[in-house]
Amino acid sequence: MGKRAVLFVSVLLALAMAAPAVHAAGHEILVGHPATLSGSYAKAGEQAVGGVKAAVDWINNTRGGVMVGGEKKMIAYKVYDCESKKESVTSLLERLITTDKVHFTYAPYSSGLTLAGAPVAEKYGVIYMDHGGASDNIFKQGFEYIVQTIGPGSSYHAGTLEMVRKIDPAAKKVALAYEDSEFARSVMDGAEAKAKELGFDVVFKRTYPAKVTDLTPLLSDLKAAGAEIVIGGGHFQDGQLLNQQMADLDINPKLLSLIAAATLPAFGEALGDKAEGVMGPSHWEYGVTYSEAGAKKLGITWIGPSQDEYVALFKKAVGKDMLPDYHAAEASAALLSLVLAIEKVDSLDSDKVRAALGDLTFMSFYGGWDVDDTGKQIGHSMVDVQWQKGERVIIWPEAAQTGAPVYPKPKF
Amino acid sequence: MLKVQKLESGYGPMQVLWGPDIEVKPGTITSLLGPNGAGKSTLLWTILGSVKARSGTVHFEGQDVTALPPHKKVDLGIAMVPEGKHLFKEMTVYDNLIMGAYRKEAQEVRDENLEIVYSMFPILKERHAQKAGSLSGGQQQMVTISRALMTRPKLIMMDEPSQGLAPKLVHEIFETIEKMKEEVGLTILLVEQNAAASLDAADYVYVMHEGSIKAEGTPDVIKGSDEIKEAYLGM
Amino acid sequence: MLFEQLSGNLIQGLVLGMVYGMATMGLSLIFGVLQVVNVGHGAFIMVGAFTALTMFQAMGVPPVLAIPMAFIIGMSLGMLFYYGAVKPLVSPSGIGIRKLSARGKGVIAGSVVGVILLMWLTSGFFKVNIAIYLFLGIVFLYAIALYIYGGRRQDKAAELATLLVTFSVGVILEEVVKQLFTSEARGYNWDIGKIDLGITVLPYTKLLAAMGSLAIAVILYLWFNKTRAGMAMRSVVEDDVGARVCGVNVDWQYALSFSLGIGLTVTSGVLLTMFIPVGINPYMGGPYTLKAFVIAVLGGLASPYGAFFGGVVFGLLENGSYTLFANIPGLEPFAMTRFFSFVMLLVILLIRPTGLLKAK
Amino acid sequence: MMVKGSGKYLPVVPVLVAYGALLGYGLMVPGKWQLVSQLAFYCTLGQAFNLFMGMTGYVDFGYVAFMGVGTYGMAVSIYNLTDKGLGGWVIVIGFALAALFSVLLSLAVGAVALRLRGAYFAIATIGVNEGFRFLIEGARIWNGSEGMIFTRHMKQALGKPGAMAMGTFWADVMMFAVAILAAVLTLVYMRNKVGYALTALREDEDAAKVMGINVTKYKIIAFITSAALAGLLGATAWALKLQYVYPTDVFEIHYTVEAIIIVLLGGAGTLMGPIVGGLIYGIAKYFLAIVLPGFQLLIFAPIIIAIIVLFPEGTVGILKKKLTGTALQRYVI
Amino acid sequence: MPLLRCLNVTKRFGGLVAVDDMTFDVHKGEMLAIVGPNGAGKTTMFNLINGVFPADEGPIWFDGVDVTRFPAFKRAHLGLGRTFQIPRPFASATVQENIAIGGMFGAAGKEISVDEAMEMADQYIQLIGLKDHRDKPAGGLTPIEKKLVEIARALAMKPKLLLMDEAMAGMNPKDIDEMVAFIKQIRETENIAIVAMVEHIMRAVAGLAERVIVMHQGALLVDEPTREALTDPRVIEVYLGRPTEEMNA
Repeated sequence: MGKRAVLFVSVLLALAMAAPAVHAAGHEILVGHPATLSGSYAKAGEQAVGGVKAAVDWINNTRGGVMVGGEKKMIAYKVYDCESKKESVTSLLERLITTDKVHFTYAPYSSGLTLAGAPVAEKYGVIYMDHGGASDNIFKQGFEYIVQTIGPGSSYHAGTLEMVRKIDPAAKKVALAYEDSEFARSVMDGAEAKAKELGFDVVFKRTYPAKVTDLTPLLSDLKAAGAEIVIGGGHFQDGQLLNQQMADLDINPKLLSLIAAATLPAFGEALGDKAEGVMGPSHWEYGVTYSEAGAKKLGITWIGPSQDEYVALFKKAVGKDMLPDYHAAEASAALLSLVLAIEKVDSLDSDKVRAALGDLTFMSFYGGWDVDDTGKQIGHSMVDVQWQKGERVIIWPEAAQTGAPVYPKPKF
Repeated sequence: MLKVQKLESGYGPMQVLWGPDIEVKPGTITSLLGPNGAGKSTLLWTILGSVKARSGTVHFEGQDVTALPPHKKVDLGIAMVPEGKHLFKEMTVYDNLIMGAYRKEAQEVRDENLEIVYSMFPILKERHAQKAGSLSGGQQQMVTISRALMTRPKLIMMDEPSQGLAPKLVHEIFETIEKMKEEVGLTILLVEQNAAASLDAADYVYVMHEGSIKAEGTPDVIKGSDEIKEAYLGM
Repeated sequence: MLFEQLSGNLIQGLVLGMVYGMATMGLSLIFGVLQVVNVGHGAFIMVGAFTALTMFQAMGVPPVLAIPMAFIIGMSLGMLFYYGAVKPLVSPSGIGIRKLSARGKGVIAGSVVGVILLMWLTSGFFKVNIAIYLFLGIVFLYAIALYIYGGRRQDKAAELATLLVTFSVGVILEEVVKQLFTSEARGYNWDIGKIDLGITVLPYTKLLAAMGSLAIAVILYLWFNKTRAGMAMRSVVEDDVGARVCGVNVDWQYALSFSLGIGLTVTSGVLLTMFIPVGINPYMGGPYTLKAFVIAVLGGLASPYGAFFGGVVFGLLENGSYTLFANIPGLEPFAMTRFFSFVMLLVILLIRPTGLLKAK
Repeated sequence: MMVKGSGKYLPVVPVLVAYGALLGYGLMVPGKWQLVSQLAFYCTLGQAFNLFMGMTGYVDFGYVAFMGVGTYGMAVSIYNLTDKGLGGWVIVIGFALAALFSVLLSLAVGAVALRLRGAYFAIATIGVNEGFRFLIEGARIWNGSEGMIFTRHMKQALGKPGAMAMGTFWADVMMFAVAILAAVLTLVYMRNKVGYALTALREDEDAAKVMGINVTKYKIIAFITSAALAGLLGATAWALKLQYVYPTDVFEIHYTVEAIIIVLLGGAGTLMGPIVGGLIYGIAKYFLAIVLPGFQLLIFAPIIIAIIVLFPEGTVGILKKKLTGTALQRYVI
Repeated sequence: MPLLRCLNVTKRFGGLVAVDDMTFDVHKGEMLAIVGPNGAGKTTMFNLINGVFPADEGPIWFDGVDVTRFPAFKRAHLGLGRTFQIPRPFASATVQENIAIGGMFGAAGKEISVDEAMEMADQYIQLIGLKDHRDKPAGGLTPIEKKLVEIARALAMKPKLLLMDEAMAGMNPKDIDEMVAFIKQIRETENIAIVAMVEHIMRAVAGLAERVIVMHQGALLVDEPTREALTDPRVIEVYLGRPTEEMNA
């Protein structure tokens, strides 16, 4: 033992010293988050944490805090890393609630991890903001404290199909190629139903497994089906792959729309001109035209920074020149909803705030926000984005358009 | 030529060599006898540097080479014929021999050496394109010896070259060893369990037991001593 | 129709299979020489992918020309990790200097703690995350400890230890690359046209990747069989004692073969991005590791060229079986091809663990 | 004879003390229960894994597959049988299915993979785990990739407070039971012929055969026991506690790696090792998650390499050496 | 019926015939030596008898049962014990446990509990004189101690026939004499047949065996009582590699 133990102990000491002193919270509203900063969902976690930090910054420094009990309280945000592992979610969430005494909590990214923490949040009766669990099933389980900001999966491609129907009434053949995951499947089933409703023929419907590295056989099959409209996707990587390999195989449908991938800035960077004309549905996009003025016109409450302010705040929060995507926007909007609800009931009590959230409807840079009794998001509508000359242009719904759709899309 | 002094080595916690002293004079056959497990092989491997010496020295041609790794020793001209052949079975006979001439110095005289080896063992020339693993036991032993010769050695250490061979072949191998001394002018350090044969071939004999030298002398002295034969050689 | 589909898929499978095969050669080489299964294999492919990406984006270097760079990076990483993590587990000689005086050890330990303290205190000044300092500190500390104690050779648990160590090496690479490049999935766009074969379409980049893979496999084969250095390595695989008495520096050959294996793997990362130039992110390696295991077993696990042919067979079977499963209703053909390949793995391990090619 | 018989099982004392202390800590200190549960999860994982890997020396890299099918066993029962008016019995059936599924899978895997040794065995078992996941997704077994979410069913079966208490308390208690079961089984094996046979075959499989040991039989016994425990762990820690299952979530190879790390940290083949390893691993991970969010893997990976290279015997292995010849020797194995 | 009967037993490895058409018997309580130079096929023969791998040809009968296709552990249950040339004790287990493992799984294994096996092990520890090492891991012993542990482990199996692979290799004459005496004593007390494999230690052969089988290049060369075998010219030639007269010179 002896010397080796000395070395070992010094590592531990170094570790221990690295721990920053935890300062006691004063008159603050504490929000806790067992985020997915590493592991499988590290990318979404990084965005979400940046989003929350940006919103905290705006609320504390621009808005001047939250008015509760006659006092302007600041929001303090506490984030831990659950490493995208379910065991860590429960213990970290409980620590946030009991040791750090946070008032409200965030769920980690993904439906699975959101579910993992739900029993703990329910047990302590603390609000649990769902910013990345899109599964409809979460809200069929009778949880009382989960409040969703991300929209449910089933309506993702509804707008896309409506748009095609309107521009090209003759289009008939639709192909569906989605990732094999609960979320993507609910999108696919929603799209299939919508397509049938609008009179399309679904000529191809297949999934591919997560973390796929080559889609060629599936795409050859798809090519043979001769579809005019191709919609699909799942996550970021496979979306890029799908687009790239369709180009490789010279598959040229009139429209290609991919969930999750095509709306992110890195998509265009990665694919260059192959992304031209590719579109995707999104919860939020840089360039959407939600504004305070617009909200006033509709008579809806408005809160939060303008879009440009938001992007600046986000960049400051992550300390990198990185654009926020919808993962960030959702996380920010969730915090804004909390602020409104707290002020409405003038309390930090989760039950009261939860009731207020149920009645709340508002608009922010993220768009509309409204939840039903189960906590499911119903007030947020999607936008469709298309890559045009290396820029993302919002082409649908018409009311939110920043540019006209290019249809059919240019060939690869 | 080779001088080993107070060499100690072993494997892990187990010490095998307890300070044997031996000396090999140029142009002679020195034989190392002793029962199984006496530490003879370990001594050879320690001389080569494959087993690290814990203390003691190895001098080769007056130079202290104790700490040199095996490939440096081969450079200096120490070759080894390991026990159990250790051929490259999936390679051809030719490739095996070429591998013997791996070191730079040996490469320069590769073709000459190859001629010598082929003249010594014509059968190898015949079978040069055959996989070494497909040869008979005696032929494999020839390849092993030839491979060692290809390193262009000054000293060749042989560990049980006659092991597992038929008597006729054993005879041949010993003839070859003597030829190597006489015709090629090599110095040979020989480890054998076949005490009778190696006593006949050797110029000088060391008897090893439990990691140290128990007796030494010319073959006649050793042969003459029933005590030694009885005690260490099991004869 | 069905036939066209199948033949189109098989052509694609052949091309892809060559790249897969090349991407497995490093794994097989390392197993062949050291009996170490490199569980961090995919992470090294990822490093290669980032090499190609960075060189293309920052300097406009076409990926083909990034191959030498990737190979050099791979060799260096291989050396680093071999001496830092693998050698203490597999080599009888270890690397430590055990005879340091107690005072010497104390001075080293003290200075290490001092350096870490200094790092910690200055982290605010340099605005570097404390975690990165901590990481560097641990690595530094470990290097010192290894230098002094040399690790312990583990006979019984060596296999387990090497699995875990190579896995951890992969994790380190992933996390370091994440710090440097974020976890964003990236890609580059290198378009040099494509050829339409009627039944399927092949971009020249894919063909180039396949040809590059084939060329590397051939070079490796020639190197192993026709050059002195290659034969030295082969001799170590065949019989390390024999190699030693021929004057081959066996310890160095171990280091060299590990590093060559990693070099090949990193290089294959470049070729894979030529095949699929998108989705490049720190965690992209995982699926390739699993595929490489299957391919390596197909080829006989310990044989690099076996691995190359294994890759081709794998590509053909995976793409070919898609057409088969697509015609069975109720199945998701894509997932079934994966299932199929793992079933194949088991069957081969059971009936012919030496691989498909070797006749026993 | 009495004295001897009782002395044999003395090492169970530190095990019970350790788990008792952990349980007590969770019950006494408010707000630490989930941490305790997480730690107990790692200990149990290590313990169950050690029973096979530590005792036989075979590295089952696809071990997590058994936890996966165990989770599915419980999930299938709750998801499908709740409507049948069985009440709380669905959980009993779930445990039975969990054990059954994992035992069946282990029999199938064992028949193939246990003929292989070394790296071949490790790779074959990885293949089993991945292959099984793709089979579930590809053939759409058990809802395929959509998995099952069954909080609602649990509430129906146990009542709302019951389901909640199950998720946040009782599942953890059951996990402790699995942990203790695993430890006791390990000890019983160690003290009986099974354990000696496993030690023999771990050290030298050929010599063991010559000693009259039917190595295949004992390997399979250890394999099945270990798999069944994994199944039960999946059923409690994943199915009952979290109340959902996705194939990608449960057939996740990182859990095998965690199991290996835990066993090695503690000391392979020892009784206390997995507990010590699980605690060290769990606590370290918990604090890294809090102190350095986003960097834990970067910090953890080199530490693991350092430990494996510099301390291969693991904590308990070192402790055992230190205690040899002292009165405590009997307690630590 | 003899205790062991090998009829035309043959084993090939690839092209190499390792054991070539061996036929011999071993009787109850007999003391037999198999000698021959290294590589003569003795170890392979042992492996065939106790089932480390199966024979290609020829039945092997043991104690009235055809065991040719039996796996090693079943043969052990029938009463075949074995020691190895390089001792292979279970390194991490203690000396006592090592020997007890023999008792637990050997011929009498079914009736013996772990505790009984441990008690039995103590007797054998007494016998081999390693009392001080009883609770030490066997991996840390000296080679000779390991060898003794291995013999005790094999004896604890209660074999009817014990195959000893080079029990005396690497020992000095004094140790050899002690070992010979020890083996003789075992045979008396345990009443078992012993087949000892000896490479070149004539001293041991002469002191130990009643009958000698000489193997050469995989085949049986001589099967004779010890005295005749040791003076057989064929044996001397194979064995010492030189004709007799030279030896005597």
